Amino acid sequence: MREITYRQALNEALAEELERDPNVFLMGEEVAEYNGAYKVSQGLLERFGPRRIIDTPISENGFAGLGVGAAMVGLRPIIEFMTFSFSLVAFDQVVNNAPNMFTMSGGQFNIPITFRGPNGPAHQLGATHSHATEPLYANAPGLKVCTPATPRDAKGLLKTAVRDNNPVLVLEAELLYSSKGMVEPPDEELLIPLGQAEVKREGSDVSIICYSQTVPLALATAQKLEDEDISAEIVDLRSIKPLDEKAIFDSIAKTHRVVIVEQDCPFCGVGAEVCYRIQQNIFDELDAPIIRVSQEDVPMPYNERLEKAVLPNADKVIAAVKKVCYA
Amino acid sequence: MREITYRQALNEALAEELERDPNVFLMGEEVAEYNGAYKVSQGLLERFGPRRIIDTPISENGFAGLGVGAAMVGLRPIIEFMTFSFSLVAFDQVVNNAPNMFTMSGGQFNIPITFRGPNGPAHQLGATHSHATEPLYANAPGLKVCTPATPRDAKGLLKTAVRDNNPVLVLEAELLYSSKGMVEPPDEELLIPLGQAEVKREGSDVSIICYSQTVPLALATAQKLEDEDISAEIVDLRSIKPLDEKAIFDSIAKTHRVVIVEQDCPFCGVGAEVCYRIQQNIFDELDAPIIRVSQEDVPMPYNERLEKAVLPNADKVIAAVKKVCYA
Amino acid sequence: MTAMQPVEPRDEVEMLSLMLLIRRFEERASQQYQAQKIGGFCHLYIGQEAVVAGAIAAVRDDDYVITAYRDHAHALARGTSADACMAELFGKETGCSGGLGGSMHFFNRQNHMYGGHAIVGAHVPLAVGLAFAIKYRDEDRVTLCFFGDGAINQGSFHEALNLGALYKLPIVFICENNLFAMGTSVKRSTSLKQIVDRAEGYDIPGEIVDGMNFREVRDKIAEIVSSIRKEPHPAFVEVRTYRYRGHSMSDPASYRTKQELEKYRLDDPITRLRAQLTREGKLTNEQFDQLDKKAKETVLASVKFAEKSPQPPLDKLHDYTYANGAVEAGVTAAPKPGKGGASAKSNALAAGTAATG
Amino acid sequence: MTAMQPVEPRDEVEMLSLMLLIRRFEERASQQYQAQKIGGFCHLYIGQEAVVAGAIAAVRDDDYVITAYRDHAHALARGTSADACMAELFGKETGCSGGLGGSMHFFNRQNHMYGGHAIVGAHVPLAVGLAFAIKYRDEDRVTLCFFGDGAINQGSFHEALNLGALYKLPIVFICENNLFAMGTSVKRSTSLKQIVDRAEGYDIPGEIVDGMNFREVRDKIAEIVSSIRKEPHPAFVEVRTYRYRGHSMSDPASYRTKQELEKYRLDDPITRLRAQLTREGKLTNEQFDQLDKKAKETVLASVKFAEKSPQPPLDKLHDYTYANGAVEAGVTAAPKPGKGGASAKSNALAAGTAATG
Ligand SMILES: Cc1ncc(C[n+]2csc(CCOP(=O)(O)OP(=O)(O)O)c2C)c(N)n1
Ligand SMILES: Cc1ncc(C[n+]2csc(CCOP(=O)(O)OP(=O)(O)O)c2C)c(N)n1
Ligand SMILES: [Mg+2]
Ligand SMILES: [Mg+2]
Repeated sequence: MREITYRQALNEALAEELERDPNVFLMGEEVAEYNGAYKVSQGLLERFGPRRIIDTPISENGFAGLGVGAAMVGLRPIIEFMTFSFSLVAFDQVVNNAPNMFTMSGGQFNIPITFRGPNGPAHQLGATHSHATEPLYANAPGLKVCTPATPRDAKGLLKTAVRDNNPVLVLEAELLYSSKGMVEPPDEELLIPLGQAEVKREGSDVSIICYSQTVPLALATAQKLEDEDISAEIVDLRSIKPLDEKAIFDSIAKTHRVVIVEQDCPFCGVGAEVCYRIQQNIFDELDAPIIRVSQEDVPMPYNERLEKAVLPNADKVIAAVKKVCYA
Repeated sequence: MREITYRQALNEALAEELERDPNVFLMGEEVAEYNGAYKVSQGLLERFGPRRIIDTPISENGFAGLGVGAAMVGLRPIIEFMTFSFSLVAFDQVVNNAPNMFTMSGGQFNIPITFRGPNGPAHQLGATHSHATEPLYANAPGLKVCTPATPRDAKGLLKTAVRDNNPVLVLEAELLYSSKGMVEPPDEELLIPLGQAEVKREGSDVSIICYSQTVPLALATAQKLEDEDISAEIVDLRSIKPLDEKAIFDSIAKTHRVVIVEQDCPFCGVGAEVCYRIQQNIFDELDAPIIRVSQEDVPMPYNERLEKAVLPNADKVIAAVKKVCYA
Repeated sequence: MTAMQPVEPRDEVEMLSLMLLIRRFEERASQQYQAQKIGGFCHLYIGQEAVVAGAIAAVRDDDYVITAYRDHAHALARGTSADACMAELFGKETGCSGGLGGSMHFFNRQNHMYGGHAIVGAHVPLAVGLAFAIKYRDEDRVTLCFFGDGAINQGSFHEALNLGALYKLPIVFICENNLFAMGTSVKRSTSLKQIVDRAEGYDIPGEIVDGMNFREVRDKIAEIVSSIRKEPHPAFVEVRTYRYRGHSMSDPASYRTKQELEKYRLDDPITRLRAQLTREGKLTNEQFDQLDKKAKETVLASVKFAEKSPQPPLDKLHDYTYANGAVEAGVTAAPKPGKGGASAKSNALAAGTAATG
Repeated sequence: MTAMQPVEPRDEVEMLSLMLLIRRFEERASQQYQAQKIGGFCHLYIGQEAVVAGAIAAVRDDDYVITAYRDHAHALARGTSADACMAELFGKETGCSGGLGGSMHFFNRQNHMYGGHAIVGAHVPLAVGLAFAIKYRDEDRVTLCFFGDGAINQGSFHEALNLGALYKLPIVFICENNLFAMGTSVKRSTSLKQIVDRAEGYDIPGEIVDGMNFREVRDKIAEIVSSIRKEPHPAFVEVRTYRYRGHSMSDPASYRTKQELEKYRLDDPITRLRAQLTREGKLTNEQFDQLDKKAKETVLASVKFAEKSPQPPLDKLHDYTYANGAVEAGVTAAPKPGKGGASAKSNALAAGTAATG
C-alpha cells in the first residue's frame, strides 16, 4: 500500500483500463491537451495519443450521445463531464438513451459506458454549478451510480465501472481530489464491486450512513462524538445504485439508531430512499425515527456563510445523532 | 356544478387565465393550429390569436428557455411539453434557469412560469415515452410541482399555477384526459392552493397516499377492500411540492397504517420522501412499516402484459394494504 | 484503413419488391392497429419508400443504419423479416426487439440496424457515435443516419453535426423532408428557404435529392458513400418526400389539402420505379403483379406469425434491465441476443427476391 | 409599435472611462481573488473591453442586455456601480445580486442587465425570451445577447437562433470570439472557417467586427440596431477579440504563446481609442491620466465598500427560494428588489463622466 491522492487514484484507474482494453477511450471537454479541468486525465494524451484521449467542443448532449452510440458497437467509452452540473444539458442522453437501450432492443444492445466527473457542491460556485445529481440518476432504471469517497474506492470503483457492461456513473467529488489515502500498489489489480458499502469506522451507538463528500464529514464528526461517549459506526454506501441494503441493515441491527448524511437536496434525495428501505425491512430494529442531514432545500447561494448554512456540517450531524440517541 | 372532462377543465383554466391577464401566453409544439397533440388547447388559437397561442418547432430546450426569459420581464408564459418525457431534453432550463434565478439575482428576478403537459406512463409507449418526472423536478429547490387527478383539481391547480410568481410544473395525466368529474360552473372562480392535499375518501383502517393516475386506482381499490372489511382512507396529495404534511399526518393519526401508491420509478421516488416525512414526524403513530407501491425499477417495456406488470395495480395495492393491516 | 470492399449492385426488381413489401406491411399494420392488435404509437412510412430503398441500395450490408421512430421500413430494408417486424408491433417475444420496443423502437443487431429511436433528434448523436467507432477502428464502413425535417431544430442535431464535421466522421445525415413534423410544416419550423442550407453552418457538403425517385436517391447516396469510403467525412442529404398518411395512426392530417396529397400520390415512388423498369423491358405487368402478390402474402403470413407467437415471459421482466458480464471477466461479454433478433434471420430482401421467381 | 425613441449618442471620452473602469476593476478583482476575498470561479474580461463598451454605446438604456459568466464588464457597462459589483464578488448583501450570485451571476434589474449566466449556451434561449417579450408588447427595444465562441456548439444556442429567426425577434447575437473556450481554440471546436457562417444556417444576417476597435463595434451594432428597431429581426455579429488573462483565475493559459498574447496587447482597445481621441484633439495626456486615476480610485473605493458591507443575513436563508405574491392577487406582484440592485443606483458611467470633469 502507498499513499496517493484521489485525483491520482482516478488517473491510475483510467490509465490501467486504457492500457488493458483497446476499446476503452476517454472523451470530454479539456481532457486531452489541457490534461483535464481538474487534472484527472493528466498525462493520458501523451501516453495514449489523440485517438483515445479526445477533446470535445462544449456539447455535452452531443458527446454523451456519441459515447452511447459508440458503445452500441462494442466500444467502452469513458465520458467526462467537466462537472455533473453540466450533465444536465445532456440529461436525456444519460437517462433515456444509455439505460433504455438494452430493454428496448430486447436485450440486443447493452451499453458499456462510464460517465464520470465531479459532482455535488464544491466551494462558492453558486446555484448553477453546485448540483448533486445522484438522486436524479439513481431514479432512472438501467443506470448504476457510485460515489467514491477515498482514493482506494475511487480507483477500484472506476475500474469496475469501465468493465461493467451497463451504463455506470462515477460521481467524483471536487473537494476530495487532493485528499490522500492508502491504495494497493499499481501492480495489484484493484476492483471494488458496485453495490458494496463499506464500514469506514466501527461503532455501537448509532449508524451514520453517508457517501462521497459526507464520508470525511461523518468520520470527523464521529471523532467529536467520541468525546461525548457516543460511538458512531460510519457506513459509506460507495454505490448509490445498486444499494447495499445488507450492509445498512447489519449496522442498524447493531446500533438501532440511524442518521443519514447526504450531500444532495433533500426532496426525493438518496436519504429518502435509504430511509424507506430501512423502515420497510427492519422497522422493529429501529429505536428512534431516522434523521437525514442533507442540503437545505434552497438553490445554493454564493456567499460563503450562507453556503455553509445550506450544506451538511458537523453541528447538524451531531444534533441529529443526539436526537436519535436520546429519543 | 357540472360534469366535464379533465381535458375540458384544463382548457377552461387556460382560457380563463388568458382572458384575465394579457401577460399570459401559451407556447408549445402543436398547441395552436393543431389545437394540441392531446387537444387540451382546443379552440384557443381561434379565440386568442397567434400572438398569444404560439406553435414552436421541436425545440423544447429553446422554448422552455424562451419562456424563462420572457418571465424575467414580467410575462407569464405557459409552456406546454407535448409530454414530460420530452422535457428531459430541456431539463437544464427547467431545473437550472427557472428555479435558480430568484436566488441568484438576490431576489430581483422571480420567474412566473408554468410548465405543463401529460406526465407518467400512458399506454404501451415504451421506455422513452413513459417517464414519470415528478421526483426529478421535486428534487430541484425553487420549483413547485402539482399532479391533479380530477377535472376539478386540474382546473383549480392550473389556474393557481399560472398566478403563482414562481415556476410551477403542472403534471397532467394522459390517461385521465377523458375522465369526467364535477366542477364549479365557469362563472365561479376556481383556485385550488398549491400544497393542499385532499382526502378523496374517508376511511379508518389504512391511509392510502396517492396522486395523479394512482388516485382512481386507489379509489377503485378501496371499493374492493370494502368487501374484505378494510376501510381505506384515500389521501390525494394533489401537490408533490410543497407537500401537505399535515393532511398526511392527520390521516395516519387516524389509521396508523400507510400504503403509498405512486406512478413513478421507485428509487428516490415521491413515496420515499413521503415515507421519510412520516417516520420522522409521527414515528410512534405507525403500527406497521410503510409500504410503497410504485413502478418496478425497470425501463418500461412495450408489451402490454409486461407494462401492466411494471405499473402499480389493484392486486399490488391490495397485497400491500393487507400486509400493513395484518402486520 | 482496411482494403475497401465493393458494394454489390442491388437488383432493381429486388428493390421494387422491397418497396412493395414495405407498402403492404404498412397497410397491414394500419389495419391491425385499427383492430387493436397493435398498441402505443404507430407511424407509417407509406409514400417515402424510395428514400430508404434508395439509400440501402447504395450501401453494403455491414454499413450502419439508424433512424427515428418511423422505422418499420428501415428495419425491413435492413433485412429484418416481416415476421419479426409484425411480431414486434404485436409485442411478441419473436419481435425484432423481443416485444419490448414496439413500433418506435425496432432493432436488429445482426443486420446492423441500430434502431428505431423515439426522442426527436436524440439518435443523431448516437449515429455520430457509430461513425466514430468506424473511424476509431479504421474500418471503411459508413453510417446512414435518417431523421425528419422536424429534427433539425433540436439541440442534439446541432451538436452531433458539429462533432461529425469536426472529427471528420464517415456519416451521411439523411433528412427525410416530408414537409411536415406532425402538423407543423417546414416553413413554420425554420426560416430557412431549404433545409440543406443548415449543413453550411457546419461546413458539411449538402445535396437535395428527389425522394420519390428511387434511382436518384440511390445514385446520389452511392456517390457520397464512395467518396466517404475513400476519405471519411460527413455529408448531408435533404431528401424531398411525402408521407401519405397522418403523422401517426391518430392523426387525421387535416393541416394539408387533399390536392397536395393527390399531387404526391401521382408521383408515387413505387409507380415510378415500376414504370421505369417496364419501359426498359425489365419488368412485365404480370411480373409486377406477382411481386405484389408475394409481398401481400408475406405480410399476411407475418400477421399469422405474430398472432401465434408467444408473449415475452412475465418472469423475465427483470432480466432486461442490466446486461450481465462478470466484472472480473474484464472484456465485453457478448450481449445476449434478443429473441427477436435471433428469429429475424430470414431476410426480407431474400423473401422479396423469391417472390420474383 | 410605439414611437421609436432615439439613441443618445454617447460621449467617447465617457466610453473610454468606462473601458478604463472595467480594466481597473478586473485588475483589482484579480488581486482580491488572490487575497482570497473572492470565492468560486472568477473570469476576467481584460482585453475585451471594446466589445461591451462599443455595444452598449450603440443602444439605449432600456434595451435588454444579457451575457454569460464573464459578466463583470457587462454589469459595469450597464451602469451597475463598481461598489455593487465588487460587493457581489465579496458575497456581500450590497452586491448587485445580494451576494447570492457571485462572479458568474451578476444581475441588475433596474438597469436592464439580465445576468450573468454560467451554463454555457443556456442563456441564449433566455435572450430570445427577452426579445420575444419586446415583440409581444410591441416595443421598439432590442436585446443584446453576448456569448463566447465556445457557446456556439451547444444545443441551446442552435434552438435559440432558430426560434429568433423564425419569430423574427429583435435581438443581436453577439459572439465574443476571443479565440478560446478555456483551452480549446476555435479551430478545435468547430470546422467552420469563420464563426459568423453559422448564422447562415438560420438565415440570420451576420457580420464580422474588429473587437479591439471601439468605434467599429459601436457603429456596426448601431447600424444593426437601428434596422431592427424599424422592423424586428435577429442579427449575428462575430466580434473578434482576445482575453489577456487565463480562462479563469486558476488557468495559466499555457495553451497559447506569449507572442500571440503580445500581438494582441499591442492592439489594446483602450490604447487604440485613446490614440484616436488624442489624435483628434479630443483628449490630452493629462486628461487621460485623470480618467485613469479616477477609475483606479473608484475601484479602490469599491473594495473598501465591499469590505465593510454586511453579509447577507443568515436568517434570510430560506427567503430567496420562492417569490411571494398571493395567489388570490392574480396579477404579478412586483418582485422584491434585491438589496444589491437597490444600492447599485449610482451609475458607473456617471462616475466615469465625473472623472473627466
Ligand atoms: C424531443 C421530442 N419532442 C417531441 C416529440 C413528439 N414528436 C414525435 S414525432 C414528432 C414530429 C417529428 O417530425 P419529423 O422530424 O419531420 O419526422 P416525421 O414524423 O415527419 O417522419 C414530434 C413532435 C418527440 N418524440 N421528441
Ligand atoms: C454546459 C457547460 N459546459 C461546460 C462549462 C464549463 N465552462 C465554463 S466556461 C467554458 C468555456 C467557454 O468558452 P467561451 O464560450 O468561448 O467563452 P469565454 O470563456 O471565452 O468568454 C467552459 C467549458 C459550463 N459552464 N457549461
Ligand atoms: Mg417530417
Ligand atoms: Mg472564448
